[in-house]
Amino acid sequence: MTPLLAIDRLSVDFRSQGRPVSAVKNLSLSIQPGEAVAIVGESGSGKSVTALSVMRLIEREGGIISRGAIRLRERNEVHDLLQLPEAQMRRIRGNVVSMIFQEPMTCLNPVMTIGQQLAEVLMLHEGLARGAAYAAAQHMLDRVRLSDAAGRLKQYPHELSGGMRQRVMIAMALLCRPQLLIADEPTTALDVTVQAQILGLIRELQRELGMAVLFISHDLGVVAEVAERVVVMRQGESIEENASVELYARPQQKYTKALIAAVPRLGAERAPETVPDQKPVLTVEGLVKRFPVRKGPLKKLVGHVHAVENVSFEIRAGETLALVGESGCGKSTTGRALMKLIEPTSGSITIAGQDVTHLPRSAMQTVRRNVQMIFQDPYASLNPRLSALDLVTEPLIIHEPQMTREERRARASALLRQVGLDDEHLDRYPHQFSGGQRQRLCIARALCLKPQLIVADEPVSALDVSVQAQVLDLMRDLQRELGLAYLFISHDMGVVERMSHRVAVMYLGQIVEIGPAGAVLGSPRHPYTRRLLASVPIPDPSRRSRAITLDDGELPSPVRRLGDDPSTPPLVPVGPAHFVQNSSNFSADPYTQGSLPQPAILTVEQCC
Amino acid sequence: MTAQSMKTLLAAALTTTALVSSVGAQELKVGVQNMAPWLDPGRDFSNVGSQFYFNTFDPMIGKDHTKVESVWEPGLATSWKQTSPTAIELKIRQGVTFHNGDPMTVEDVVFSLDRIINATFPPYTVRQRDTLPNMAKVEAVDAETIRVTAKKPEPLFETLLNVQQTMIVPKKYIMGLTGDPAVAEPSDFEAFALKPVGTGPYKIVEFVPNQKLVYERFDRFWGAKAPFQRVVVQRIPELSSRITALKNGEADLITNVPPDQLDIIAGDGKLKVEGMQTPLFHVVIFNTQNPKMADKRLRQALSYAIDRRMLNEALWSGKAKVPTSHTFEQFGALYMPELNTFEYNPEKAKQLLKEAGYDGFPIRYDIQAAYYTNGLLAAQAIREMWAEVGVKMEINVTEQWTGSDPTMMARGWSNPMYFPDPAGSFGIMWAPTGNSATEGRFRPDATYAEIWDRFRFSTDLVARKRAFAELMQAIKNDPPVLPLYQPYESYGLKQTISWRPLPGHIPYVLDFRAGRIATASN
Amino acid sequence: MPNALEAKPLIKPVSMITGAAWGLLKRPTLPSGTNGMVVVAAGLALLLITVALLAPVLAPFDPDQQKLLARLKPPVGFERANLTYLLGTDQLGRDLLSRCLYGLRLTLALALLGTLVGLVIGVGLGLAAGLLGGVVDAVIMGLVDIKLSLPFTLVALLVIALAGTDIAVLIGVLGIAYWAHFTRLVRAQVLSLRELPYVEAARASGGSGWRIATTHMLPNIISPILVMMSLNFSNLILLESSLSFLGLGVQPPTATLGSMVGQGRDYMASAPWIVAVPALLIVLVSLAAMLMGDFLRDRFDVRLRER
Amino acid sequence: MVEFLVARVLRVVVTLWAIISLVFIATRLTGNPIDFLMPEGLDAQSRQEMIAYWGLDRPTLEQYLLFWRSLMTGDFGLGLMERRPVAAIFGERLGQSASLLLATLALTVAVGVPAGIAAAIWRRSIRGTAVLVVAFLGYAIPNFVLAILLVLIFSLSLHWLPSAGSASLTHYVMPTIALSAYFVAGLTRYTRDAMLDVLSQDYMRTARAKGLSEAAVVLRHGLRNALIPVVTVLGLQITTLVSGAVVIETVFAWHGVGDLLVGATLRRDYPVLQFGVLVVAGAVVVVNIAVDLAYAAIDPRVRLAGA
Repeated sequence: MTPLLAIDRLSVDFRSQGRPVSAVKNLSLSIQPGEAVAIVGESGSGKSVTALSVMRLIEREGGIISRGAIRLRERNEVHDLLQLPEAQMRRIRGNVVSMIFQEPMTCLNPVMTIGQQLAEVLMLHEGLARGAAYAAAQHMLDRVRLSDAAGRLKQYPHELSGGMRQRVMIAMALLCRPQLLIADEPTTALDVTVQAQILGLIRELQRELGMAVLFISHDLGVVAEVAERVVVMRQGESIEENASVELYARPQQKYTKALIAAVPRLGAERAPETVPDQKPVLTVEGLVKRFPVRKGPLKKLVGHVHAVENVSFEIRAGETLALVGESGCGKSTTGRALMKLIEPTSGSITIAGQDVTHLPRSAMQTVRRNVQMIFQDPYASLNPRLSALDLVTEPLIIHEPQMTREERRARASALLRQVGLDDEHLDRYPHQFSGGQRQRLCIARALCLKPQLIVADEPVSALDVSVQAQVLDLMRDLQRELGLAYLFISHDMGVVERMSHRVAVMYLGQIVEIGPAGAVLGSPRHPYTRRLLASVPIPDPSRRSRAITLDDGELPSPVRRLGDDPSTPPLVPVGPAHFVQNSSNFSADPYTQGSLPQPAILTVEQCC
Repeated sequence: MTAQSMKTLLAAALTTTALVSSVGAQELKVGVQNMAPWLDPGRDFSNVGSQFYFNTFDPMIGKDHTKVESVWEPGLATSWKQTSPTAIELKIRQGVTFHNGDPMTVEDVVFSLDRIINATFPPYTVRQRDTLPNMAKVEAVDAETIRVTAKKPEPLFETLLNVQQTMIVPKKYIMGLTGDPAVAEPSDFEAFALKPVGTGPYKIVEFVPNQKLVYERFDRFWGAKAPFQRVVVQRIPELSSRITALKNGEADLITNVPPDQLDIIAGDGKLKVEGMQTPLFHVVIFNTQNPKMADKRLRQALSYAIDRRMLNEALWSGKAKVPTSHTFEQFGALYMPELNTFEYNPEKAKQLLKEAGYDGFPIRYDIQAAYYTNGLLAAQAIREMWAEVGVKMEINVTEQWTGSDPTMMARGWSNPMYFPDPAGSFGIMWAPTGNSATEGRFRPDATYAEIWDRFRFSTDLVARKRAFAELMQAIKNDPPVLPLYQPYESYGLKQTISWRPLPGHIPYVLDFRAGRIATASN
Repeated sequence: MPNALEAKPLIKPVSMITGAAWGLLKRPTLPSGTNGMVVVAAGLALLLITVALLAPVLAPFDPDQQKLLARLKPPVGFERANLTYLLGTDQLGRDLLSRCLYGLRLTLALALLGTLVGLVIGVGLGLAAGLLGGVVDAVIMGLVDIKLSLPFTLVALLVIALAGTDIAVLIGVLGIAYWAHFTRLVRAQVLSLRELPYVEAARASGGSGWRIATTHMLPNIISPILVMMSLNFSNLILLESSLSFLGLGVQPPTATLGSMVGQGRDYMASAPWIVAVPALLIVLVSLAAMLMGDFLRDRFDVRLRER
Repeated sequence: MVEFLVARVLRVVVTLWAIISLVFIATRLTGNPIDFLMPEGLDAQSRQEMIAYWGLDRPTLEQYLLFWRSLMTGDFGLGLMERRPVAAIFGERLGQSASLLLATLALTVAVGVPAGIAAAIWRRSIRGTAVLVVAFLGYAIPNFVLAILLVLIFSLSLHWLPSAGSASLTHYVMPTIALSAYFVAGLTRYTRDAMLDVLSQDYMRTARAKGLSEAAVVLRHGLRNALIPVVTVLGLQITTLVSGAVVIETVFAWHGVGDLLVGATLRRDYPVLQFGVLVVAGAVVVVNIAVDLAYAAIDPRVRLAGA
């Protein structure tokens, strides 16, 4: 049978400082009608370049298709897409082949309504009249199970959540019933529960519509959920291709094996054993953080964002407590409040035996020696104008100003070695480091003052899986060596499992379940924890058949009217050191009454 | 944009079909450098306003303006006779109509003169002080006759009843403009200055302060009818634009063309240049009361140091007139070029400076940026000339009148001839009661005042001449002023228009009356 | 191996500082293909500065020295030209070449000093507004509102009326022309930088407000400031000539490019050379300034250097 | 929306109050109007009488309070020079100024936006550079030089266009061009940068992936997004526009507000100046509110909040 799409010895180059750099080398790949094929690889492997080459959009990004052919079968005709004139190509895009992208936040035009953006496709390719196009668009939104499809048509992208936008993207891609859907990391930017919803949706629609899917991902777990065949790419080349069940079971290449090994497997790896009882390094009691919501010319207070609501926990030396939850659940706010980057509304924070809740800025100096922080984005958390030396030793400059530059240099070089970098890196600037190296720099900076506790806010989520593993290993090694305590904030259950002794699950600003990692992840008791865990993709295609029974609901808003404070049911013990919140609070939806629209953002910021 | 202005705009767009229209004999388009902010001959003293009054207003006593010296003619008075050294009686012309249709009566004449002579409205008071301080009262003798009485013997009755400030305005119209129609309130005079009405050959049909003035022929004018149906006077402040407007046919006549630009106009076959040494001096004045300027030898030296012939050659292409004294040809018998009040002598200047012990302190020279043609250039040239004799000058460009500022040292100014007598030029500025003295930069002594009185109020011409020569000697001896030159005022106009400035007028008058302007038949 | 897609995150911190202010800064961006133009501009700027500095050496005459009988001589090559005066003479018989040289020098100095005055005021207030917030911010932004609602010509007129027409006053006037632009820029930058993880990281390390402002913020807003300075510089050159047009510039006989053009404009039809050369110099200077601003940004922006 | 307007108006009132008070005080510190309105000089007694007649002999504070009281009753006083209500003086000129400014704005947008888009799309080709260079030139020439140049070319030499006044549509051509040049240049650059920013956005790729033609991608998806910063910039140009208009109005004998304001400042015509500042600041405010509304209309993400 002729394949629907056949990529034949494709090579794509980019020009970097005058030299061509190949992004895709000699890639061959074919997709049968109705088949789901995945390309897996880390960033820079050329997977996205391949996808954009099929759409012939890569030239716009500066790519040069230097060789090869991409043959697409349309009914009985076979076109070489690389030879097709632009006008013909436009007919194919969005019609025969359509594509969805990674960032649903930025892929929809912010100033056009959903309806306009959908109807446009139908009016273009099917020549529908406006009314008909809108009707068809509404139908398609129903199809992707977006609630209130009619209303959505009039909304703008920013009024929808990430998951809803990705549904819109999918609807947009499917409007003309394409033969092939290219999905480029469609769930990477989404929360895990939403990811599960979207993956389910794609699978289901593929079946219903009988279309082929080219699925592109860095995440073997995600791929396992959808693809029948997997192509592994590395540095622009396809290094291994196989049916997915086969590939996961018997990877041939070392690199593939490494990739598979790097994927956290929930339940596969034993949580690290608990550490012997130590003094608590950090104790948090009833922490509350609310952000005021103001309206009107007089900035009247009308409500609060209840970001953190009555949170209590403690961390002992040498222990890792993971704070997990989806975006907006308050986990990062908790971390920032501990660092006193924001002032807590109430509650108490005790670090190394000292109550720091109301400590003035000046008095925080000594406390800060004991607690340091690592941020999510290693690109943005390093001042681009300071050298590695200055970056790593910045806390020293602040806390030990008497130190000479030579002493600092010696210290910095020791620190760099500790995190696996060399002296030669000392005088480099952040942009000269890779992502993983930068995160190592951040860790070195955090270690600089020999703190007892490090708050790590999504420290690896911006990194490739293989790099993730290295950084996590480093963090664990350092913990063992230095007896560090971590507050590990993450949305990634696999990573959490690998890192933490104990896990706290946050939902709408509250801890709904807390306990030893094995217990919480192995036998979750709170329905939200269960839902979270059920959503985690499993890197084993053979287990894909498990039904995902998630609804298409959205997270409620943490914004509440003045005086309408949420209740915080107590945590009750369900096992050794394992506590769960009364779940009646979860199933009932307490927010329909008290919900407010998102705080009116101060808009129209005047610029020069 | 309002609907109204939109409409205007569209209408304008539709009506303007030809950009470069030819001169219709019916309409004259004039481009001036400045337009007056208001128009009332009685209170106006400025170089800007004086351009416009003669077309719209008449004085009691007329004048043959083609003549340099004063030749009186009947105006709104058909005849007059001095009944005593302090009184004159005038017969008013019958059948004269104001532009608003009111007949001119003796009431109007008395009102017009009285509003200045016995002024209560401050802007008129000003003119009473500088122009008519000797007038005591004006009264109607009968329905056709008025009598003007002076305080002291008045040799200049005719002259003063010819000046712009005594032009005749309608009483009833003015009093009825605002408030009580039976009383002349200040607001009446203010309103009149925006809607002026006179008896002259052109009535003003549109006046946009500071911008535009439209005259229309007044068909019931008592004298020869105006040659143009319409005269549109438009302000075009920028020189390049004004010249371009002329060359482009947007204007038929333009004013204030500096000598350097004459070639551009003269070089165009369709255009020509007319000009005249205007009866006005560009002067340098000193603050004799500023301690730094107190030494009269210093001021003498500064005067001797200026090579006015050179200034004339360089800035006026030799067309301006360098005077020897503060005197104009228009004074007739009182024109005294033989006086040698001001001269160039750098050696003498250096010597005087040495005597005065000038130590090199800088002398501030105030000048307006563009008020006087070539004013700023002259200031810079004078700066060099003073530098030649060792005096340092700092130019201070300012729009502010610094004549009453005690820190003023030297300043560029002008002394126009307001009426053709030394009293109407030198006198206005330098009389013991004139503004130079009252503003405190010029302190004439008792002797000066005595000479002044002899000059001003003698009815004997010879006595007046002698007194004026004495005044000039006093000025030479302790100079508060130095006339630079009589500028050559140039106008650009179409070849087809015959018009030129007349020597009998005060400076800047645009005389478009019958016989004074004509278009060739094309 | 960096390729275009992988290189993308490198630009992330930049795009995070989006916001209108940053957008504004990026304004003078030139396409990468115009590097040649930037080189030309740099050369031009260097040449102009050198010539300006060497004015006393290069100028054949005292720029204020008049020769009233040699007025309005055209440049060499034209009829009536006098070989002594290469570029001819002006309305007072002053050597135009000498006046252009000295005028260029003073113009550059005025624009530079004016820019610096604006920079100091603007950056100071911007930092204060952005870092201190609250009432200080409200008051400063109120001042900015006032500044931006008043036509600058009027402000200049009033200041000159109040303080005189000294060169120092003129520099002040030029300085207050654009301070508000710096203030808004810096404030917007501070506000967006404040949210950046690395600033947050510095705060987490216990860095003081001063240290954060000087170490982490200022260096990162230098390039936008440089770009704005260059824009400002060329704007000030034009502003100086506008003031001269209104008779408010430097006092005669001192020459600046603006005053030469402003006072020579009446001769544009009859003796165009009086205006042509200084006007051309104004165009060149402001062009060079704008292009140089771009060049400087590329040069100093560490992030952009190796891309 | 209502909240937004209320908050805005509150801020505006404070700003206007501050501006007027500043101007009031500044003008009174810079000399007596009589010395500017009567350049021929006055005898001392008359001077006092005139000052009294104009009400300028009263204590400044009294004048200030009186000014506000009459302002409340809608009486803005009489212009000292023209001796008529300032509202009438402005009434005569506002239409003229507004129509010139609107024409300029229209031309600026009509040329600047397409030029900016073209420069963005052609960023890698010589055409894009050419567009920018032309824009730069418009930016770098002092506007009165450009204005006089236009007059000399199109009126003096070619006789195509009238040089002075505002009687017909053809009178608008040169002033509009001369006034626009600077702003076209600015807008071209802003639009280009905004467009470049937009061109690299993900949603543009989405639009292409739908199969839209390049024109549809750029115009339908790109333009509206690019307009967001452009509109802001336009709003900020309004005071600069008024300042620029001063010069243009002089050259083209345009009976506008700019000319009036400069005259009033030069002559210390307090009532005219005060009212004029109020009018301009008010216009700036209105324009800024309009810009914000336009902003909100263009960008649905923007919600008009009381700020």
